[in-house]
Amino acid sequence: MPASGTFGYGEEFAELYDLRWLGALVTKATTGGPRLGNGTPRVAETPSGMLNAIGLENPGVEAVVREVLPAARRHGVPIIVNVAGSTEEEYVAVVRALAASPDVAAIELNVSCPNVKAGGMEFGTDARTLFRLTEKVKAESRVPVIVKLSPNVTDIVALARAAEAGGADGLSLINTVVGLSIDVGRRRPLLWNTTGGLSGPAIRPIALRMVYAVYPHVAIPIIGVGGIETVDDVLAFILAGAELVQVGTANFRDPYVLPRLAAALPERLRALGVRHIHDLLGAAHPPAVRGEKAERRAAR
Amino acid sequence: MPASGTFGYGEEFAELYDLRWLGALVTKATTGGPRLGNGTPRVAETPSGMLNAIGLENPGVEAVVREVLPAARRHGVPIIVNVAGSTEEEYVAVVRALAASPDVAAIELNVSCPNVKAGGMEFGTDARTLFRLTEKVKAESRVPVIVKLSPNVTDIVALARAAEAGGADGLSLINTVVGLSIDVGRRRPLLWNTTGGLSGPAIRPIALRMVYAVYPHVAIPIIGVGGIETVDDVLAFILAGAELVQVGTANFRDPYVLPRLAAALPERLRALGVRHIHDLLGAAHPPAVRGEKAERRAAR
Amino acid sequence: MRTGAARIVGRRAIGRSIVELALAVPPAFPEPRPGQFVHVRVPGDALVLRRPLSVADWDERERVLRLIFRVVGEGTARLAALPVGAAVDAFLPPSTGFPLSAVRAGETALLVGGGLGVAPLIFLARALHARGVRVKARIGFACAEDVFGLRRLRAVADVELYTDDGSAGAKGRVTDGLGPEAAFHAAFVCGPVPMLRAFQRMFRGDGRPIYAALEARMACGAGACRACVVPVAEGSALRHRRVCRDGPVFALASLHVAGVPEDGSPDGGRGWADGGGFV
Amino acid sequence: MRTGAARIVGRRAIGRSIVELALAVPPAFPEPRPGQFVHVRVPGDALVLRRPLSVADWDERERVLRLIFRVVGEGTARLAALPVGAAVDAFLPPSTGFPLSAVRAGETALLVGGGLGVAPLIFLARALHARGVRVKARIGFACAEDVFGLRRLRAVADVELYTDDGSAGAKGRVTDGLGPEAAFHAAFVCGPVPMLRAFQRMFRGDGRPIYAALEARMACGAGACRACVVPVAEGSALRHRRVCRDGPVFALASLHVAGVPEDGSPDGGRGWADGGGFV
Ligand SMILES: Cc1cc2nc3c(=O)[nH]c(=O)nc-3n(C[C@H](O)[C@H](O)[C@H](O)COP(=O)(O)OP(=O)(O)OC[C@H]3O[C@@H](n4cnc5c(N)ncnc54)[C@H](O)[C@@H]3O)c2cc1C
Ligand SMILES: Cc1cc2nc3c(=O)[nH]c(=O)nc-3n(C[C@H](O)[C@H](O)[C@H](O)COP(=O)(O)OP(=O)(O)OC[C@H]3O[C@@H](n4cnc5c(N)ncnc54)[C@H](O)[C@@H]3O)c2cc1C
Ligand SMILES: Cc1cc2nc3c(=O)[nH]c(=O)nc-3n(C[C@H](O)[C@H](O)[C@H](O)COP(=O)(O)O)c2cc1C
Ligand SMILES: Cc1cc2nc3c(=O)[nH]c(=O)nc-3n(C[C@H](O)[C@H](O)[C@H](O)COP(=O)(O)O)c2cc1C
Ligand code: FES
Ligand code: FES
Repeated sequence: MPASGTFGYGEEFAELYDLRWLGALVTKATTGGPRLGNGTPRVAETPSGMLNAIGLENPGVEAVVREVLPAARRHGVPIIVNVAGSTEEEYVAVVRALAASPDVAAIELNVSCPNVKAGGMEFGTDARTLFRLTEKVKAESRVPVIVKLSPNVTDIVALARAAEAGGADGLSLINTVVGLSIDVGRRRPLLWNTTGGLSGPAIRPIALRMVYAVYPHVAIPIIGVGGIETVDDVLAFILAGAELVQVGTANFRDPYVLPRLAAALPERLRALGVRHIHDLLGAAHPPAVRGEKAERRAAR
Repeated sequence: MPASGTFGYGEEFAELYDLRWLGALVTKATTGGPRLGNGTPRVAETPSGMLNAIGLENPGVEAVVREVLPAARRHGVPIIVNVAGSTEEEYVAVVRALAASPDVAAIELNVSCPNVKAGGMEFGTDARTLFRLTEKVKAESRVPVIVKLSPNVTDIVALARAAEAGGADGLSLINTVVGLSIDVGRRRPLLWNTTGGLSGPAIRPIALRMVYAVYPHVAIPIIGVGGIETVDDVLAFILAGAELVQVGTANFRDPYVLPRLAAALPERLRALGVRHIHDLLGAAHPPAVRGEKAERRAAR
Repeated sequence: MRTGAARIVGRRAIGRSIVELALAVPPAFPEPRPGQFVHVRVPGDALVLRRPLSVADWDERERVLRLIFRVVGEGTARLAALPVGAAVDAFLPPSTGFPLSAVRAGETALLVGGGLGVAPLIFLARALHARGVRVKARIGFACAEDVFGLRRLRAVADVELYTDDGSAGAKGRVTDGLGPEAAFHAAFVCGPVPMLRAFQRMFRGDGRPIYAALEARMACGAGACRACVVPVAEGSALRHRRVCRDGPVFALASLHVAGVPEDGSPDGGRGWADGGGFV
Repeated sequence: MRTGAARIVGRRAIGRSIVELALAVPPAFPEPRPGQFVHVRVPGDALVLRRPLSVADWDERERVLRLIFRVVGEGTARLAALPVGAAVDAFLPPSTGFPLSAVRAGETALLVGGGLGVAPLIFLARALHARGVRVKARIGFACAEDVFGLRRLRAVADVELYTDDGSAGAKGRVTDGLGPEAAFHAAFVCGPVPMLRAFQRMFRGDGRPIYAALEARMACGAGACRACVVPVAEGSALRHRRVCRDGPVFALASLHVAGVPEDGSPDGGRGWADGGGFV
């Protein structure tokens, strides 16, 4: 499935290919009121990656429920709405508003957007705050809640556990890594917002590490995201413990990357002698870890 | 100057060019006793970067003081010894042993090596621990102590301040970012040590962000390190607030990168119309920040 | 398929680091319109973003598309280094382009372009001329060496050439001597920020349709990521419009320029949105 | 300068995805010795590490160095795609190489190589032959398609060829029928882990000098980073030795193989250190 923020509401990519190929469509972040977002430039290229500081531009949850989601529904693919906010109240209000929509298959709680001044990031860096937020949001939601974690933390496992304890139905790992690009000629940060979120292949080892680190410690499914471009990247995330994956930045270099990956997967599995992709889930962990994980999942 | 761990003790590069070109020579990490380090593979390539998990292999401080440093002295360049340990006692013992050597120009405290199981990393992720460690080490050292921080933290500024409060004479920013690479064919982590430290151009935006974030909050000099390959990369770090820079991974792609950078710098400054490189120090910050910084430095 | 392996069938160096590439596009590639751009994948595995380049001309019989660009960084340098015969993955987003219907047969269109901003005007001039529109073009460059498109423009338009140093055409800027009294039914402008700003000031309140083509740093180029927005006035409201999809051509009067610094864009070819300080 | 812009002066495909490159090196480039490798910078800006490749042959008059390698990943694929005339930045670390002095004129050297491990043996065989050493070579490949170096080796050595499927030479492995009774004064071995291990078992306690060339994942290739170590017995102590500088050739008996899994290296050409599980 596409990663939030790189695929809009599917509209534009639906012109290129049939979205029913996709496992789900993840929308860009939705906030309480409409937001204009940051000034420009909002993106910068970096080695094997990019920075973005869009700043949560979106029409606000009301317009999303009224206009955007009903339009997106016709793509025939389950819609996961990415939710962001500056305060706990905003998150809760957005989720409550979404509960009224028949078009939402799941909520992805973006507690990790580094590009907004107030809040946003903080929810994803403190375990206690995250636990509370997840609990409140769960109480309001009619659909599964996936918590999307920030990599900009000392201890990702603590945050993953907090989200699970708060009732999360899944985890997305990872959002972007805070980075900076300098315009040497103009002697100033290249992005209007100064810093931005690093994504793309450059962060793939970081994302893999976090999926691998969290896998033994939670029972809920993990969605791997960060720098995926090829079928082997997908498999690396599965081997590290992700049940699903999202593709973000790669959509920019190749707008057809998602159907291409879906098409290439079966052949690659055959070449590797893998009968079912599930056989690879978490298979890069030592047997003892896999055993404990099975118990943890069974106990849930 | 070269970054620790990528340049050995200078021996090998001294065969390629005159090391007096360099500002200083930073050794690989020195610990109390000799260490064999990790098993192999110890390195893996990633997009625009690499992972390493050498595991602090070194002959131990005694041999370093007795044999290695006297030999390295003949390169005619100040030697900064990178120091690591598993316990506070080990750090202190190493620094004490180094105090006996006439060949040490400064100490770089590696509180951020992610590749050792016990300790190492922890010292670089908790502000209180880091403060104490810095204080103890300072008390033992006859030479300036530079603290090299880990990027694997939620709040780099808090750690920078802790090091400064503990008496650090400078900060190196950043060490490697923890990452993982999976060998899809063999269904296991590629590195013997499972995870490794990500370095190279991929992490440059992260390093720049951390230098930029720390600059307003400390008075001591910052040494920028992370993904530097070109003269413009050097200037970006200076603009972000680094007084000096280190080059690590780039030595692998081009063993002559350091003299090449030194040679190319003056021309690039001329082309940019910069009279002295000092005019660029921190120049990417808003004027208000630069003003405050000047006061902070004057007050020191 | 809006994207596909185009093939380089021509390659020409123009002046100082400006290159013209002719790309033969595959059958499924849609027909470009003047003012549209292609989002080009560049060789170089560390470069994750495509590069937007205006369609400078289009030969519908040969299905050959021309790009004219300046080498400013890694991406354009790599594109410029490709040999004839090489494949280039070009994506044509469904952007709006120049509204040809703003001017009718027999009427006069004024085309004003500076530097690389002249590129899309070549295609536009030929398209307008083909519809029977009288085309007047004012084009400006830094110096004689940088001049391109002159012959092709002269074939379909009445051209005034300017250079900053007077080494070709008149010494001066394309906006010199231009004012509300200029005779045209519609104008189309493409160039660096200071030029666009001068134009906007000059024709403030002028009722005639004036369109400007903008640049912006892009990621998707397809309308999905909102990297490339510019603030556009719609009635009394200010809305963000995507240069890649709602543009790159906008009504000049609707563009909100308040936040753009008067000293303009120090690095030449840079566009509006790159001026910073919006919102 | 131990590194410099070598130029590709020859390029040849061998069997399934094996390529031979001939590189003319610049005057300042030092003379390579058998068993040494060049650390080659590969095109591709996202690839930050060089690739170690054995010097398969060296023509001192023409100053041309030959590499024979299998395309296994991104780096070798890019190297293989370079056209004749392209520049290649090759670095010759001062590694030890094969100790030619281990065998004297008139004595017999046994060279045993499997797969790409045959590459450095070509250079070695020629050098030994030039010193008056009698060279016997046993070389093995997966199948006839993969065979290389046969002609060049036959010119200077007595060659026994093996293939796994018997499609060329004898069906079997280079170690088949080999044992302590084999007649040689010194042996030089290069090949995948299982082969080296079989050799070590076979000649345990044999007093004759036997050398093995190893592979290891490298970063600097120059001895500075300690990425490439192997455990080597020195007396009763086990020390880490750098394949790039203390090797790539080691006395076979000194190599510590305890930790290497008996099932060996599933991906063929991979070397010793890549077996994992050391220390
Ligand atoms: C709609 C549109 C049409 C354009 N048409 C032309 C044209 O016909 N001829 C021409 O010479 N140039 C044109 N440009 C500008 C051209 O896209 C940039 O010069 C080019 O992207 C620079 O890439 P680079 O890798 O060489 O530079 P770098 O500075 O290395 O690029 C780094 C990143 O910044 C982006 N970037 C840098 N400068 C610009 C810019 N001015 N506008 C947008 N993105 C930028 C790049 O796309 C890339 O993502 C156009 C831009 C837009 C938005
Ligand atoms: C001293 C020495 C001599 C060698 N000589 C030859 C030779 O003559 N012919 C030949 O075909 N191969 C040789 N190899 C192996 C060759 O270096 C690898 O096949 C090559 O580096 C793979 O690069 P890649 O980008 O295609 O593969 P990738 O798997 O994409 O490479 C990723 C990274 O892993 C490293 N790597 C992968 N496989 C190996 C390996 N087997 N050994 C060391 N590093 C590896 C690469 O260098 C790179 O850093 C030699 C290796 C060593 C150490
Ligand atoms: C332009 C852009 C916009 C993004 N917007 C959002 C967002 O609105 N909400 C969110 O949770 N993540 C957002 N992300 C993060 C991605 O969903 C993803 O987590 C990250 O980019 C890493 O994946 P990738 O390397 O495949 O891009 C955005 C990323 C990009 C590049
Ligand atoms: C192979 C290798 C070994 C390293 N060893 C050390 C070390 O011993 N001590 C230390 O503080 N940093 C060590 N580092 C980190 C570097 O000094 C540097 O902080 C990091 O690589 C980022 O810089 P770069 O991107 O220029 O390589 C090592 C890095 C590499 C690649
Ligand atoms: S570049 Fe993505 S919306 Fe325009
Ligand atoms: S590769 Fe660096 S020491 Fe061998």
